[in-house]
Amino acid sequence: MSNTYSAFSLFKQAFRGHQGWQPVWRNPEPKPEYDIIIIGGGGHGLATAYYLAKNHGIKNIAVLEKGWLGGGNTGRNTTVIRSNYFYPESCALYDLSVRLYENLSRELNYNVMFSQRGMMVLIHSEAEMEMAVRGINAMKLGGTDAQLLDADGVKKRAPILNFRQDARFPIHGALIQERGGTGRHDAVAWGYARAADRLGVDIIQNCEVTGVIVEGGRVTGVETSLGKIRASRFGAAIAGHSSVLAEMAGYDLPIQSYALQAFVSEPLKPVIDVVAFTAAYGAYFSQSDKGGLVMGGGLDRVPSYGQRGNMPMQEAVLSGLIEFAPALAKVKILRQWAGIVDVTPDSSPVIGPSGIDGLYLNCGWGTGGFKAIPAGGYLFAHLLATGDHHEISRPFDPDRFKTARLIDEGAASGIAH
Amino acid sequence: MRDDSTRWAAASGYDRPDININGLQISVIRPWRQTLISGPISKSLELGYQKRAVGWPEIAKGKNYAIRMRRDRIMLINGPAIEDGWHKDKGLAVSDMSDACAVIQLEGVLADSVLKRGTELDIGIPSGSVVRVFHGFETFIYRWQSKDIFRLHIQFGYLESIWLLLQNFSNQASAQPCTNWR
Amino acid sequence: MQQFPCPFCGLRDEREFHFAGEAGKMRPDTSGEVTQTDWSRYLNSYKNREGKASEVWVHLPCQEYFIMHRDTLSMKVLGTEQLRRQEEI
Amino acid sequence: MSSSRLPGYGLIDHSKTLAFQFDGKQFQGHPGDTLASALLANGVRIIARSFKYHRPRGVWGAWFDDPNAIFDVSLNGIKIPNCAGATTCLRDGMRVQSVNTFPTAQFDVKAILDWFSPFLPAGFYYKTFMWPNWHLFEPTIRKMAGLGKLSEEITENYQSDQIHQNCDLLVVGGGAAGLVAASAAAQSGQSVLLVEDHNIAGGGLYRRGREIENQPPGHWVEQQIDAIKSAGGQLLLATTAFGVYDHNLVALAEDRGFGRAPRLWKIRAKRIVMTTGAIDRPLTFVNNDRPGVMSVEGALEFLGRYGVLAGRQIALLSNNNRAEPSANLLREAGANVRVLDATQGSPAAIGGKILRGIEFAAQTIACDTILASGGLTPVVHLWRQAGGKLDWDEKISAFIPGKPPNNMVAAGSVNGTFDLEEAMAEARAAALDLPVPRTDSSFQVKTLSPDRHSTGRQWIDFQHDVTLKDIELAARENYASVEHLKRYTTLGMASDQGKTSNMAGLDALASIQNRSIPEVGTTTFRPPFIPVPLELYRGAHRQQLLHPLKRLILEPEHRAAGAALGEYGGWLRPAWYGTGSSHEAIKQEVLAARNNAAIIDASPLGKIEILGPDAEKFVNFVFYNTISTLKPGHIRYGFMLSERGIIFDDGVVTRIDENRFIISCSSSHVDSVNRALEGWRQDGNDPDSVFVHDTTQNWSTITISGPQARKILTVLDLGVDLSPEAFPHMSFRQGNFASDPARISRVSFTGDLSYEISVPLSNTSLLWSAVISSGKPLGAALVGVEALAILRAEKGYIFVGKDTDGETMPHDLGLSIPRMRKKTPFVGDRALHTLTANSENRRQLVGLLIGKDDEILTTGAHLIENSGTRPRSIGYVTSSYHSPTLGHPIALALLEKGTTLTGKTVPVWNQGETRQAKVVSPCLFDAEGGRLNA
Repeated sequence: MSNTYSAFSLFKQAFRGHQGWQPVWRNPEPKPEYDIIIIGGGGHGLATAYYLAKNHGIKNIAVLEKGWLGGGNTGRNTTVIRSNYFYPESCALYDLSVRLYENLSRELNYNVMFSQRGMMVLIHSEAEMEMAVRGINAMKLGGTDAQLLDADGVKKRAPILNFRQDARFPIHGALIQERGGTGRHDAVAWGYARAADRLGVDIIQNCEVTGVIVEGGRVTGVETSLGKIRASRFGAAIAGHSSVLAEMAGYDLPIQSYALQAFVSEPLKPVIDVVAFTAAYGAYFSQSDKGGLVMGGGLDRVPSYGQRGNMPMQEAVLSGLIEFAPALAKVKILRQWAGIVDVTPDSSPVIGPSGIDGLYLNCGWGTGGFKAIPAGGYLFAHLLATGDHHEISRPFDPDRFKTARLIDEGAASGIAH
Repeated sequence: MRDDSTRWAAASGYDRPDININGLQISVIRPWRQTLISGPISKSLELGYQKRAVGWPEIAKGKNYAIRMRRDRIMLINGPAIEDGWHKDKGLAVSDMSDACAVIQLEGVLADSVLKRGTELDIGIPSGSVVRVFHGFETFIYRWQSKDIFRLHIQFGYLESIWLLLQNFSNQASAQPCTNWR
Repeated sequence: MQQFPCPFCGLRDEREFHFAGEAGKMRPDTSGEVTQTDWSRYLNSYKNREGKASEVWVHLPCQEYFIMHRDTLSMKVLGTEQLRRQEEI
Repeated sequence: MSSSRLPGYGLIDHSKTLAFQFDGKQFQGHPGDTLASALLANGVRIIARSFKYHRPRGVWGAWFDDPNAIFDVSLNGIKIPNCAGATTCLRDGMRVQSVNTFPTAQFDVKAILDWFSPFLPAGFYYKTFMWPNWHLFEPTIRKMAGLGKLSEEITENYQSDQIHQNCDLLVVGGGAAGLVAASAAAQSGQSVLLVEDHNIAGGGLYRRGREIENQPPGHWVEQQIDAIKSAGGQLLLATTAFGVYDHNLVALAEDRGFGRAPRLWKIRAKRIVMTTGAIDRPLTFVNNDRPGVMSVEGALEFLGRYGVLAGRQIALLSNNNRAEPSANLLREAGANVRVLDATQGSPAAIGGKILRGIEFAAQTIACDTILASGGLTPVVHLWRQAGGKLDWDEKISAFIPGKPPNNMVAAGSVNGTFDLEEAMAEARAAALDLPVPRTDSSFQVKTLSPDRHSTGRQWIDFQHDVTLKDIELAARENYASVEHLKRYTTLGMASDQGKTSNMAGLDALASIQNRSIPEVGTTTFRPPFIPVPLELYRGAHRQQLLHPLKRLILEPEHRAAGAALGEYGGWLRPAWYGTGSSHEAIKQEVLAARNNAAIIDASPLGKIEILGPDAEKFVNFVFYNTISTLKPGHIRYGFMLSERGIIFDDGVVTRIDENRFIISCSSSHVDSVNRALEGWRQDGNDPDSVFVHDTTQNWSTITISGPQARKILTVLDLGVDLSPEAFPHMSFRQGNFASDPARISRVSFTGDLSYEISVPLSNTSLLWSAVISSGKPLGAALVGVEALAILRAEKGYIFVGKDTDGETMPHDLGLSIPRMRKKTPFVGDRALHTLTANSENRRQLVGLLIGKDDEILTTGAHLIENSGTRPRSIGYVTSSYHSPTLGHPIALALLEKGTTLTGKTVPVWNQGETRQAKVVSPCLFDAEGGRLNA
């Protein structure tokens, strides 16, 4: 029913005043029952539905979204895609994601604008250099790409950065993952939604889950703002609001919610052609195709569900960013926003059973959910379809908190003495 | 290996000229003793021969006085010599901290405006204690002798940095009011 | 920039405070046997309430640990409680 | 030339001229002009090009609602990109350049893109550029996109100022309502701050041109200001409230002039009165983007404030009853104005770069200017940011403030109250916290939806080239939510942040979907209300004040001794001494330390005192090691763990007496250890029986280590018996130095006989010179942190965080006795017995040896196992040096099952290169401890 996208179809439609474009997705009424219901119409939920239909042949699926699809963290991040992780488990997970992203536009027939411009992690001291070498080796052994740049190499890639000797943190070099970069966040949600819809998935917007129906220790349905809907399996992919569902259904989660802020500047002619991240200054930025600088940093200090963000972190991130790239001082901010991210004790995601039969979880992505959308969907679909982990998602099962086999990417980087 | 000695201006320690700008005077002062006492406040005050430990915006008076640090802690400024350690009879813990903090005095009508650049300080918001984060530094800030003399204590290690900050703030404060201000 | 009320110092800039965990969580008594589940729950489980929440905070400059009730969505502070008994001021 | 200056009009100073350049041409303006008003006064109509199609653009609005006039401006060598022309004040000598044009806005070669616009509808890029991949097309597209050019030069002294202020009442907006509110509040005794974004208060008064309370606006405004000030109120001009944050914090940006960074005011107000006014809403009609089409209110503002008449032959197209009074004002100024009721026909602008007329109700009307108004849109941005609700006012067809957020009230035009008397009555009530009277407005609007059957293009977002057809396309493709619409078409994401386009866009979507505007809803209003430079947020958080370092009291002495300084754990410390090669200097320091003695400034070491009757129990609980058996005068090395059992800090505990301990934690962990200790003290202990005093900065510590250490100390005459029997390793004595107390700990981080002498800061300099004069004859050397790192590595001593990671537990370092035997609870105890803690595959600390003359191993190289299809990491090198003492390379590593591999060879892998190393004990120096205990 839907058009195939190409330069040719765009050309053809131009002569028809673009009257012939079909809806990218339907607005179906919810059926009383599905095989699988995905709660959450963000990137992870939509990707899960897509892979369930495509890889596992399950078509009787609904995605329930309380607002507009892609309106949560999928549409509120800084669009960075990378797999520069330390632990082999993480490398495997995020590299699967990068590989899926590499072919995603063609697979979905929707341009998600994955731009592999490189992801650069700056090194500002000898101590950081040692940790970077540890990281590069871990990445290479873990099967992903990484290279070390010296200060001159960094200067070639990003002359806008602060190479002055009086910089608070001088630049020694960088770790760069060339396959990393950015994507168009909304397009990822829309592309998956369109592709899933074409495979028969019901995407139901403005449908808020208000209750979980548990019968005989098993989740059999959900109460929603559009009525009761049943299914034999449920997958929850609701990021920062995971704990709200957990309270409804009655299971524990190792999650705390925080606002993560981002900023975009007025559009500028090209300034930087790589994603530049610096831990010392606590900030990173890249430039969007429209020309705006997309900037971010750490979590707000106060746990919250307020999708606003607050000044202390703005001051911390932006003052670090200017010291990192002083020419940016005069650049103006156009918008600032925040997403609510779900942070686990080890900063690694949770994929696995909820503890209540029939309900599975995909959450805990913290600050890094966008880059993991294809892998998160792919692996979660596997779990929902088969009831078993894909080998890549096994280490991310919530049972790791009991066995204490954490995948602590935050602590892996250690602390300088 | 990187040598940062030229990237950081040589430290001046206590030996530095005052900041004097538009009637604002900022100087380092050297009380001869600062004593930290933890435990029941009435006992602590008794030990230091003080009636009260000031909070915000109270005004500390005289050469020797006490400032309130927290629910169960005061600091005596120029108090009597008291033996370090646990005072069993009174249930008090005592540590001499005479050298731990540098003390900076800010005087003049602009002093309030300098302080407001580093913290949300207002006489309308009283506080039981004088401890306060000032532009990221943990400090004690209180009024002394009059309503526009302020004292600020800071860990000695941060004296260089906070001085740089106060210079910066003094320049900003004395540049005000600008034409937009009516 | 929020303002939180330290039970001793009064209203202060949020940057003077540090979130120290959810209220009501007890450390299991490790002088006896503690199951893996109980220990894991102690370390890892959060209510993470959207809306009214009770949390332990510390006012960094005065190091007072206290319980703060607040709304995690509206950011309204609903009240504080001292962790320790009332005492002469 | 259609727009022109009118002598005698406006608030500008006609007597002085200012010269400026636009796109290479010279022009003149007057003080009080903005770039937009000056260009209009010079009859310049085309001042920009649109983002996508490079259509010519003229000035649309006179203030922050203008989406078109965006310039790169330079003055006196300072270049600022993307300055909003309607809000940037003109200065003499400014060079103004249109953005994203080549060569000029007037003649832009990329205008040819407009011919391809049929192929470039909203979101066209989602449908193409997929093969072979996006990154191939991206560079071309990125060069085409973007507006201003950022100069890479760093502007020195471009520094924002930041200040806090508290007040009872903040009034946002200095129009008539704001002035009245501020003066009423000030007179009632409230502390008041009124903030106004123009540099002259009065708001919309100047554009209505009439008297207020029988006075000219300027007089009346001055009177109000006097009243406010004499009642103790304050007024901030040229300052915009751009953000409302939690707990009534309002952020203001004070414009301090071109080239100077603004000042950030963080205002904490008990109450806030919003008198933010209203802006004109554009009309959607064919070719409404043509230069010469302006907002009615904009034209009146240019007239009243800047003395610029927008045109001579004006068609005023409007759907409301303000049209005639507005037209009269323009007529008085000499324009020929024809008022057209926009609801009575489908208008279309005629002309290209030059506007020639308007087609309306089947007739063609010649004009050089079209002024358009689709009603007034209250400026509710800050209200929404604060969490206030909006109500739809059908009568004026606009959103007005509804249920208020905490402590906020709206008055005047922002409420839809456009009549002056009523607005001022509202303001007075709002100021005094009385119920705000609401009256029926005389303002009348006829509802008007875009004509979807017209054939020409109708612009919704002027800067981003979003047309009605684009919105129709988005709706057709089911990007039906208002957020999808915004993101798909980029509507409202231009640099005016949708101030102009938002309502027109909602209106268009509503009419396409056959819904009402309130049903469609609004997008979120976010800070900043106007674009503000990043610098605004920075203030003094710059250079050395960004993560400032702590400085040693001995720094002058270290510098005098030729120290190289480095950043270690938040302190600036001597890295090594001497000016030659660092490598050689460090080697000599190590050798001197081993052969004679090292003198080290170890002042940053933590000194946290635990006092009280429960101190013993407390320290025993927070330490992994058993401390309860420690006798006064003795010292024990130990770990503090996290509750996950991970090593958080290592250090020594000294028991001074029954009720007093000193924890000497790592220098970088003092604050975190102190906080953790306070946490445990207040949670689960009697807080009256144990106290934590961080005395770190009261004391300096000088370490004297090496075979000659005792002799050096003897000379210092500290009043302590130094004989090994009287003062053995791991013991503590209190002595005297310069008649003040001195604390002497016999502990070692080098593996040699060592003493740490701590004295109050004020005695440090004296002690330092005494130690040097007694040490120098004995061959002692000043030793920096780098040599110390080697000394401790030779001995196999760790740095927490370098030689341990986020998984390391004490038993991984071979210290497993408390884990097995300690009976009383301690922090992290249970975590040492999980499946993972009990695993046989844990990474353990080992030493590594390679050939005597080999290059040292790279720190960060991994140890690997070549069993599977590809090498697997089984650990990594954490420290690696050439040992001057041993004359060969040494390394420490964390290695899976490391202790079972002692004597074996493991491959060491670094970025593709493999070497071999032998696993040995981490301790390679004086394993028996003879030197330590000497």
